[in-house]
Amino acid sequence: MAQNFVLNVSDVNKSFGGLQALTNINLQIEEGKTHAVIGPNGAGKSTLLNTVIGRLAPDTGSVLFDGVNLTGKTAHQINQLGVARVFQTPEIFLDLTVLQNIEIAALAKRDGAFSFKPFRSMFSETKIQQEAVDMLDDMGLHHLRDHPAANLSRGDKRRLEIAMCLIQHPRLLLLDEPTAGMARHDTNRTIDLLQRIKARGMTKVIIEHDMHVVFSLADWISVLAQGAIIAEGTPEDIKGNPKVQEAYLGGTEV
Amino acid sequence: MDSLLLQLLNGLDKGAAYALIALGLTLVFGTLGVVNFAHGALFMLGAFVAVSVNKLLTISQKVRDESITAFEAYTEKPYLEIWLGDLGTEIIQWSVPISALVAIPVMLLIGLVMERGLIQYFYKRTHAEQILVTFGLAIVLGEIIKVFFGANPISQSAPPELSGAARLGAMLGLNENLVYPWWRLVYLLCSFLIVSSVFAFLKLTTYGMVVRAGMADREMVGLLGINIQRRFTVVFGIAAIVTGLAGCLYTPILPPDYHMGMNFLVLSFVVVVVGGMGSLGGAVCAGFLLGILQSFAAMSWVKDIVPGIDQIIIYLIAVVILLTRPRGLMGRKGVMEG
Amino acid sequence: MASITHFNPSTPKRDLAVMGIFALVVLTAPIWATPIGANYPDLLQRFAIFGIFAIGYNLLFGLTGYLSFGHAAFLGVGSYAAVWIFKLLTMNAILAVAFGMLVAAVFAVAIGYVALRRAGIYFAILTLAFAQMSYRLAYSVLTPITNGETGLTLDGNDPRVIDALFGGGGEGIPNPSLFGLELTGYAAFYFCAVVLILAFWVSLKIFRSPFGLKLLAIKSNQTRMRFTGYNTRPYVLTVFVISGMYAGLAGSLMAVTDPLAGAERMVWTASGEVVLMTILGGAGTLVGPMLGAVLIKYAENIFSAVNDSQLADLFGFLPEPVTDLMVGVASLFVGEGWHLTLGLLFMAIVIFLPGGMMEGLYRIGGAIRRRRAGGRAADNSAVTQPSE
Amino acid sequence: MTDNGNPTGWSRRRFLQTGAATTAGLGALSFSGTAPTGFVRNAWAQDFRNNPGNSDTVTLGFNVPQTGPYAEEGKDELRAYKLAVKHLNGEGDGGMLNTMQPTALKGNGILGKKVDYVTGDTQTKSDAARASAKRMIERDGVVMVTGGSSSGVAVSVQALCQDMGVIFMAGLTHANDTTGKDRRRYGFRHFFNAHMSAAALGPVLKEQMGTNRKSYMLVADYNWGWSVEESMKNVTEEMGWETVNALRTPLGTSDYSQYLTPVRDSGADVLFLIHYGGDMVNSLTQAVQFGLKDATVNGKPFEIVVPLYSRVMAQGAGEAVAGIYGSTNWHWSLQNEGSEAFVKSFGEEYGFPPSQAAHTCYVQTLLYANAVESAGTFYPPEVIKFLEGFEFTGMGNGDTLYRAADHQAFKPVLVVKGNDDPQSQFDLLEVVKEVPTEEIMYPADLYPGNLGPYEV
Repeated sequence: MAQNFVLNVSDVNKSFGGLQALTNINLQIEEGKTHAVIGPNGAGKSTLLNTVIGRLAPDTGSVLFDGVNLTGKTAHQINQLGVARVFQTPEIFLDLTVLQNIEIAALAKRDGAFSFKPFRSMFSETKIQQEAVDMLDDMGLHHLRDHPAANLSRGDKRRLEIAMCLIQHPRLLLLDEPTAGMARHDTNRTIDLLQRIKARGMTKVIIEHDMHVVFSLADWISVLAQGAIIAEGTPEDIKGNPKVQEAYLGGTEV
Repeated sequence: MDSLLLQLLNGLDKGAAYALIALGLTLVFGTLGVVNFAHGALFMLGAFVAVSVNKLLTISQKVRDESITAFEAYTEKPYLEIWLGDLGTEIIQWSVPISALVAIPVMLLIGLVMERGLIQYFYKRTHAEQILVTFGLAIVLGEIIKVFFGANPISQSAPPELSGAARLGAMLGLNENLVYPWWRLVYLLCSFLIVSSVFAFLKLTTYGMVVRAGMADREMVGLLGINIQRRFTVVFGIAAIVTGLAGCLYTPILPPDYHMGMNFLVLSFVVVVVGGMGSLGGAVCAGFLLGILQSFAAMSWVKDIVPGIDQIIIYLIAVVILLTRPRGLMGRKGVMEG
Repeated sequence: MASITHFNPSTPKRDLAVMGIFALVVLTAPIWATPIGANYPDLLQRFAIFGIFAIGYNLLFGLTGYLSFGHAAFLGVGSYAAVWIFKLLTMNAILAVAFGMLVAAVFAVAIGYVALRRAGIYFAILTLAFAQMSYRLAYSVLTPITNGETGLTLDGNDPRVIDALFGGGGEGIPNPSLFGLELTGYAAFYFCAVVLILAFWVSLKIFRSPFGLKLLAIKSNQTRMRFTGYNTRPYVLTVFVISGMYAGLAGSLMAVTDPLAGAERMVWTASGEVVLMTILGGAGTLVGPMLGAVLIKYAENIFSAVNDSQLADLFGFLPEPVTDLMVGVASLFVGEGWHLTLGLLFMAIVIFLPGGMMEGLYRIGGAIRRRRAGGRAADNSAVTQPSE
Repeated sequence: MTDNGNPTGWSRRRFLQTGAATTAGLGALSFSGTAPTGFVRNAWAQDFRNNPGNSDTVTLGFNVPQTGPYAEEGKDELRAYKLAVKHLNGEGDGGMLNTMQPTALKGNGILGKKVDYVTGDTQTKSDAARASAKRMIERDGVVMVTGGSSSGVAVSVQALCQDMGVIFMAGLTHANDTTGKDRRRYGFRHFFNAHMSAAALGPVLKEQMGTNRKSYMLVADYNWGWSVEESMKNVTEEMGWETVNALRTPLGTSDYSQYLTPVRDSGADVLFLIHYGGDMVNSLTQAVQFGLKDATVNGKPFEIVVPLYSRVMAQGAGEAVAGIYGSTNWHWSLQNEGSEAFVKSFGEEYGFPPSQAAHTCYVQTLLYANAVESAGTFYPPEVIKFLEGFEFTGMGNGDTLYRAADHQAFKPVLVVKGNDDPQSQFDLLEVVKEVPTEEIMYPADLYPGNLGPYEV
């Protein structure tokens, strides 16, 4: 059963001191699907994400990616297994150019966690450069490629970060509130972008509280409240679920 | 047992000096985020406040020794003694405590000038540039002192009532040989006073609380409409006073020369980092810890077991602590880790 | 499809030109150093040696941003290792240099492995602590190996096993040599110069390599680096060791040009000096550290040697009271006052040229280009200057 | 580097040596202006480094600490050097030029060439000192390097000068090694050393403190400190003293409390502070604060001894030096012809008396100049041969011998005591005894070393 899923989180419990942060979490993420995890602030979304990427060890239960246990693995090992991550505030190389940001990501895919070839020149990395340039084209960032990443707008930074993940062709893309802090215009462009990626069949997990984003993208939604999953289903199911309405959506109109 | 007690006293006394120096540095370095290589120079300047005050008080009438013709040799009688008699002598003898009082406004002024004139432009610059500019400043300050006071150490005496050694052993009914210099006890006491006043200022006054909040989150406090910049200037001034007093009061123990700042610079950084970045308490604790361990490491039997241990003890402790505790004794997360 | 051009203003052609100019400038040093009073072998050797030291330090600090305050320790052990080769085996410089680098590398692996468990200021203090321990022990209890205060020197009674095999030796203390060519005076300078050019070339290659780019990325954002799949620690350790080997190389060259190794080479101010050289010239730039090294060594050796009588000659054309005044003022900054000049120089450069001397050169270059292009380009002057 | 392959040079040098020997005492030797010697000098032009040749000036290199803790001492050395140059060139009152016996110097420079000089900063570091010396030799063409204020610097610069074939006249250096293990053919030391300090102090200490004493030593933890420790132990233990402990202290310690507190408990009644300069200032000041000077142990007054006194410490420690015994190479209050002449011209020039460092540097310069003048050439081997075994007087220390076997000068050593009641701001030390040369003499092979060749 587990082998059908890219990511399989089973019976995960995690507590800090006396506080139960996660209770019996089970998540199965299907190949090629976009799976959203939603929940109010303090529901345990970040804890869940950190457990998935191995930053926190669960008290019980396991996190299997492609059958490999992620617990205790370091960030770079998890990435090399095929999990890429987009952060709440874009984590990019602000001092490097846009193109160099992408190249770094492409090199990680090719060279692995460590390689030392000091006499190879970037000038002769034409394949990597072409790949990176194509990706920038694809993302509509090409006109910015020689600018320091620090000069980019929030939305462009986000797209650059997503581009850095995509060029690695990950098996699983984790997005932590990808539209947080964005203007409406940038949010819409980011949603468009994510929909395009979705069309390519990449597996994604989105942690999000913006319903607009979630309902535009997700194939499947898990609702987290007080450290436990209270509902699961398609966007339609969730919209109509009164438990969710109560715990999360409150009285607001969706 | 007595020797252990004495070494503990030595350690406390050494630690008091380290703690004072480190306290000033950690205010600037751990909280304002400025790598201040001119910190040792502040210590040196404080010491030279004592020298200057002494020189001013002992401006003298010179009586030539006529037996020497090749150059002017003379005996000096300070005008203060001529005018005020025994009171004048008394004042001169108390020049170090007097200079400590003078040092407070003088060091405050030096601190303010330094911060307003130079440091404030470097809050946003890279650490590398902060190092370069403050190191340059330290050299320049040292050289200026050298031009005026020469390169030799200049001895300063404690008041006669406080010099000489206290017969602690006899007082406490212990070994007769248990004696300890009065001035070192005074220094220990003063450092406790200074450290506690700084803590009281930062913890108990609202002004201090704002400063501490600003250390934790500068933007946040800025948003509250409080001029954090000005408060940081004050913090720098306080750091200068604390460090200057440490230097000023240390002069009877260590005759100051223009070079002394550099000798204390590395040490003060080690103490601050071992204490943990951004922690005032950590700096004080680390100062005492290093002082005490350094004293014990100098004991003959310790040196027989590990030759040369007293040469490296400070650094060895630093390595051990930094490897066992990632942020020193009480460091805050995220300060100077990038 | 977009064309492939690298953002970096450098191109293979440009790099070749940089390399060529660098080599030319280094090799012609005896010519251009003459008018500034620096043309004598010892100072030229020092320029080259400290240039290597700073270029190596820049690989660590300029690329990864890790501030090591203990690099002089590697320079020191490089010197000791080289002198021991001279004493025990042979006066051939190649073996001494190789061994010096090897020993420095071993030290760098050991110290780097431990110190790199921490970052930022904690890393800096750890490296400082290791270097200070090395210095203090070398000065005192390790005297049998280091000859303490006096420093390790050659001796007529040294075995020099390999040289003895080939019937070398003989009267007096021999000079280091390169397969029969005695390395003293200008010969030693050219030996150092060739090594410097090689060292610069390696540094250039590292700057332009994917490895170098990854190091820059580590400096920029270590978290992103990890989540992009890189194990960052071995990267930093590798470059730490490389830069330690540069220091060892510099240290062994010091022993080649002057067969002596003293503990004070490892003291913290010596570590501080290379940090200052690098920042002064421009950390992270290719040529900057070299410039910084030259400037500091020039100040140390030339300013300190100017005395009152020379100043009096210099200002002699003025009326006497003016001469006296000028000599009085100028003497504050030279001779015993040369530290003051150095301190003011540090402050001036960092205040007026954030980014170091290279920044100054860029600005001058920019100004010239703008003047050539006429007033039209003036509007674009605000464009940020890319760093190398 | 230097080429000694000129086959004709040797016989000419021989000729000159004989000439020099026969005329040295007369002090009237001058080849200048005569055709054959002009030819001789030209023939030597390639023979040795920095041959002044036909130039009408000759340059000396004064390498002193100008920065760092000994900057003040270096400054005083430089003053003395400038004064020496003045006197050599016939300016000023001539100073010890007038009292030196025998002398070939005439006050017209050296061999008729005007004396010029260059200066450099040793920073009291071997590397910096060698860099500075190399600049003088390679760029400025000096025929002689002199100066320094520590043994590490002296030993390393001396070795360099040997390699480069330039004579080194050491400044202030007190370790036995300088003319012991590390002696060099091209290096000469006028200053006294650790062995002589101990030998001179011994009888005085015995006289003042008796034969039944227990000593405690705090020793600077490096070569110089150890050599003084060894010498002092030998001398004091021979006269019946017991060494309770010799504790080594790190260089540059600012607070000695942890080393001082065990002294009182140890039962020792004499404390040797084997430190120099700033370290000595600190340890002595603090020892006095711990009440050691006023203490009574084993029924005897506690005593502190500092084997090597210097002006840095006498000034820096202030009142603490009162009553403290030590040794020194020279002191300005000495009442002899040479000293008085020197103090007079130095005092009139600068307004205060010279330090022992200034004295030794001044003397070294004159000795070199005289050796050249007497040898009739700047060719170093000839100058060295003249200095080796040279006996002279009138330079402030009485009869002095430059021993050929190790290039150490032997002369009376002063045992001094900190003045209890100074008459002026300079009256810090009081000379207790001038210990005659015989008592401090030791065989040259006591500290075996190899001088190396004359020609390099």
